[in-house]
Amino acid sequence: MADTTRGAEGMKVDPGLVRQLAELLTDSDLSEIEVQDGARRIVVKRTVAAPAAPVYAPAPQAPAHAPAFPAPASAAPGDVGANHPGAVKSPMVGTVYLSAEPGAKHFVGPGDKVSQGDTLLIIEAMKVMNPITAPRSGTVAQVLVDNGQPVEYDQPLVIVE
Amino acid sequence: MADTTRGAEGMKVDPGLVRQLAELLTDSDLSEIEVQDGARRIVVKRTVAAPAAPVYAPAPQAPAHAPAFPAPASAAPGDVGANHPGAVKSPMVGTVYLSAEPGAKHFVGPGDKVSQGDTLLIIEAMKVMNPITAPRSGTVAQVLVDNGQPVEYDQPLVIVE
Amino acid sequence: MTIKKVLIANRGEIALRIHRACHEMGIKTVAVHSTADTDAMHVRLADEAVCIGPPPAADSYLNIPNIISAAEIAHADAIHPGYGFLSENARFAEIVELHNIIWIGPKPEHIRIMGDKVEAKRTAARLGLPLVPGSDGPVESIAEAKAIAAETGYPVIIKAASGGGGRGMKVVQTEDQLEVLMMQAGSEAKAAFGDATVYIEKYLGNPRHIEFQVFGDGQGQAIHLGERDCSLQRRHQKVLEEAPSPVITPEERDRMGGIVAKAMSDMEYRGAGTIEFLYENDEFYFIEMNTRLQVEHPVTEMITGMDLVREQIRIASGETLSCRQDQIELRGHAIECRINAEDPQTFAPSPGLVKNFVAPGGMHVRVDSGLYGGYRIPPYYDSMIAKLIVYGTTRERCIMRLKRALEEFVVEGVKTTIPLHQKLVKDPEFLAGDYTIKWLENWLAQTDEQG
Amino acid sequence: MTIKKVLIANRGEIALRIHRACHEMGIKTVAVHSTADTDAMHVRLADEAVCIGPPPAADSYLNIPNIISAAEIAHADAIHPGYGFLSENARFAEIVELHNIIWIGPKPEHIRIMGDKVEAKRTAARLGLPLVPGSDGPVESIAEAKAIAAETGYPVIIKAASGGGGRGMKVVQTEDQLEVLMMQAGSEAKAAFGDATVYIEKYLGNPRHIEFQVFGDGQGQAIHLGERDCSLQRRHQKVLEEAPSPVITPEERDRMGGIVAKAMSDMEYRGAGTIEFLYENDEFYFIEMNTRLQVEHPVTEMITGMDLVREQIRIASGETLSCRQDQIELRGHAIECRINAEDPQTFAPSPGLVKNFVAPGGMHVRVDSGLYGGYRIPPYYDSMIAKLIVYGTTRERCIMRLKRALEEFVVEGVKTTIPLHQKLVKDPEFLAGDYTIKWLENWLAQTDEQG
Repeated sequence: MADTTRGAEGMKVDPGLVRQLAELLTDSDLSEIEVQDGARRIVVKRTVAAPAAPVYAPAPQAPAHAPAFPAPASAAPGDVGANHPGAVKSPMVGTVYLSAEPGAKHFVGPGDKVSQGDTLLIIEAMKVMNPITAPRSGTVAQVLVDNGQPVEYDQPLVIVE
Repeated sequence: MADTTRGAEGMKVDPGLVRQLAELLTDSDLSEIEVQDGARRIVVKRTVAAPAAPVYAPAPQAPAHAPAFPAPASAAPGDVGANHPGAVKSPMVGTVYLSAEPGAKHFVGPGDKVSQGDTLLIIEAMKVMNPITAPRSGTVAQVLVDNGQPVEYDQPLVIVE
Repeated sequence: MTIKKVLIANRGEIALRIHRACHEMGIKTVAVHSTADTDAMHVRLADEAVCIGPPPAADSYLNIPNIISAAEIAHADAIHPGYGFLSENARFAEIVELHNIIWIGPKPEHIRIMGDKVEAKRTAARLGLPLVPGSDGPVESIAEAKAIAAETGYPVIIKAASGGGGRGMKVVQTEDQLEVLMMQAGSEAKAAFGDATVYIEKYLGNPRHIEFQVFGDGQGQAIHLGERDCSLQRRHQKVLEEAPSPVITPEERDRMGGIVAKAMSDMEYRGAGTIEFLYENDEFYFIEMNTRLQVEHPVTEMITGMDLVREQIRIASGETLSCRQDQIELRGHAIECRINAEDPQTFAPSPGLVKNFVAPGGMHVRVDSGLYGGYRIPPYYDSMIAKLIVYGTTRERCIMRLKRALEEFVVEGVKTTIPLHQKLVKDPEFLAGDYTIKWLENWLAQTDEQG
Repeated sequence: MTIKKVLIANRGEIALRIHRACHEMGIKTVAVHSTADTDAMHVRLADEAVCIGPPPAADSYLNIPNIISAAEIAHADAIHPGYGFLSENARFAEIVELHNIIWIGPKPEHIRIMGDKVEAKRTAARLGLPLVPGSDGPVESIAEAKAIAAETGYPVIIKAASGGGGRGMKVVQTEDQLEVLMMQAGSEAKAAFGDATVYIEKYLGNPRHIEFQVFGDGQGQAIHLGERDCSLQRRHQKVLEEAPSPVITPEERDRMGGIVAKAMSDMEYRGAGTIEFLYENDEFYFIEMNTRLQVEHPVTEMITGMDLVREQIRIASGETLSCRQDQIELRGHAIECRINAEDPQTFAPSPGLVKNFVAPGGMHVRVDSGLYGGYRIPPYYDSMIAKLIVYGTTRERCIMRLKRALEEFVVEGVKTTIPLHQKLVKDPEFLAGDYTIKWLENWLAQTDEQG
């Protein structure tokens, strides 16, 4: 787009850039973007309307969700790890076992190098032991679940970086 | 578009650019865009109505409001004149008479000069004739109601400028 | 005479309630509203709407000329006043009728009689309703006082004839206190009101508030629809009502219901009315009659299946009552919670924007409310924003359903009394039905201390 | 055995319906949901929630291992399957019971029998339910065909034994057409399916869909709760249901109800079921039995006052039926409108963000829906988003109330079938109750032409 010098002829604004920023704003669900380059400055703002995003919230006295899983807060879905790009998530509902048998060494721990296909942990579902393997080679940054902990679908289990 | 030099002669604003930004604002569902180039600056803002203003709308099939008043559209409340600073509004619910008796000359018409306290029209309510008088001196710009028309509270009647 | 178009001279949930009954009868509606209520749900739903004034009720909902003019220009053939505002204004009822508009309410003279405390009691006595026993007038001597107190039984209360606000009032527990307290009351009355005259009544220390719903056709036919227990009150405002009362037996209901129905029949009462009693030690004591629909009428609708607003309109249009006393069968149990836009602890009003409104639904759950997401509750009027009415085959099941409905109820953006109701319906004494008109305020005080 | 915690193996309004019944019985709930339903109302209201899979139902709501695992880790002692999904999956019912979890549904063998068309008809016949009369098997000769047709009466329909989709089907109006049409049907069947075998049935040209609600305790006690008329269908999907049917007399109801209740008693059926009939010229013809709760169960709840989900849970926990046949009284009339997120003309699905949701309220209006303002209807599942159920003392009053409720109903942001219902309830033939299973599609076609 017209990228001209400041001069006697008027303001130099690049509407294409403004549009780009506007799209970015909407896509990213932000409410404001401000860019400045020397004397030039563009600000785009958006009012994030209540009903546009789900604004539902139960009344304060609605029964608090008793968590189905008496798990450490860090393992709650949607919590830390859920959006981590290295998160390995549970493909099923079941109970986690971190080692092959009670008392045995855990399959993996923080800092361990793993290769693609290595077992990270086991999820028991309907009496069947399902090995959960590393989707890629890397290093275990964090194990987000405890031994014996119930997990739901899509819950982050391990972070492999 | 007007592409003039900055100088002593006034503000140099490019209305085309403003329009472009305004359209962009609406298209992109933003609430504000600010662009600046040196000392020149354009801000376009929009009030995003959603939750701030009532967003309720009856289902398309909800019964259309049969207007209580079979009056010309121009006299509907909230329509033209409602926000006019010179609008004289109805202080009561009743029926408008534009002249002292049937067939007589109207109290006022467009272009008439009126003094504060002059009768503009009469509103009949519960068999009582209530003269509506000019709140200030000026010129009648428009009579917004017809003879015999029912009016509700706060409905604009006459514009005195 | 058939009613074709009703002007609803009210606002809020009751205006919507009336609109609904009208549309279910094929009757058109005219909403009248202040400038603050342009966005009200009933205004949007009504067939026509007329703005009648600025926000203050005195200039809009109480503005008789504007309401009458609105009825005339909209060609409404009847006016329903709802409750509050002009509903018990006998003069308004007369003006409506003078304009050849049907008044959906009792005969003006009955509104007038029941609006005058002295006249109301005299009429009630004449019609055979039990009053609070007492001196029926000034008490001159200690001897007379003793005789009266002996007859009504202790405790008694001595009240200043010119009094009010509790001054000059003395509760007498036993006869030996009577002389001293009567003299004190007289002196206090003299000091406060310049008049030492006192009278004596039986003292009701801890009664329930029990009211009977009645209907008359104006020509001598009358029925009762059982009682409502409205004892749960805060500062004389009802908070939660139920029908039937947990303490009234079918025999008591039939006996007292028979008395009130006969009274209405003798009076040739027309339309809906409520006869309010205090109830203590198995005895009823008339306090007043409301000559209008009550806020809590839906609990009676739930247990009788009768639409009371429809019945009002029916009678106003000159029809007979839709059923005889022996066709009325009370079934199950119903409770109404009044949901106010108030802080549930301090009761400070909380008007403003309702960001989200999720009303509970499902079987036997009824919500009467003009709220919707995006509505702004105006600060000018009553704080009641919704009524939650729940029915169950038994009181216990009704309460279980009420609990789950309260769990679901979401009003975002303003504070409401929903949390108060959520707490109340778990209280063991409430669950046992063991409460009086003093109970709720004590409970609130205790809850405050604990909280 | 007392049920303390129920896992709800479903979504949408029926999941919410089950949650409500549980909470009203003091039972905790576990919602299982796909990743697309995290924001669903019943998920938010349930005591616990477990995500069981990605959006496709095959991987979540039909994922038996994940559902069983969820029940185990949440320690649910019972599973309610709702309708659709796994509700009529006998294998799932067995797996649930194998895991010592209470199955809130019929005995698996009954689900299996009624899920097999041939077996279901055989069982129905054995239990004395009237079938569509016909050849009960292949017809070999013209002479045999004529004999059968003479017995059932004309018109008859010839169907290919291996057939489906209308091919090889011929309607025969009179005996003189029989030979030609039977040969044609045989050739078409041969060409289409490689098998010329045909059979003959009485042809029902324009029947109604009438179904009876039944309940059994699994030990030989069984009751019926009257019928529902579900004739208003589009592409075999019910659109509006009512109870009672406008055309069934009390005598017919008692007679047929008695037959179905006895059949359920003989079968030792357990829990809720629905026996569907076609109904033409005052005769019932069994089509199938649904061994689950139906979408339209609320209309039966409204006229009987019985909470059917509660009754299901009661029976599953080993209790008896809550009442005997002679204690069931049908009162008034109820209609259900299914509100779908669809274009009311084209029926194209319209998922997306619900910007505003205003459910109708007031007397005898029930809304079963998980919608709320700000909810996003996912595109993966059924388009039904709400059920509006209205009760009235008579059919006419029920319809008047339904009309006003539909006027109030606001769903902003997506298209819905509310306008279709608004139009439908004004149609003179609907008002007269004069419709069959073919009526709605004709009406839609006509409305389209006019529109």
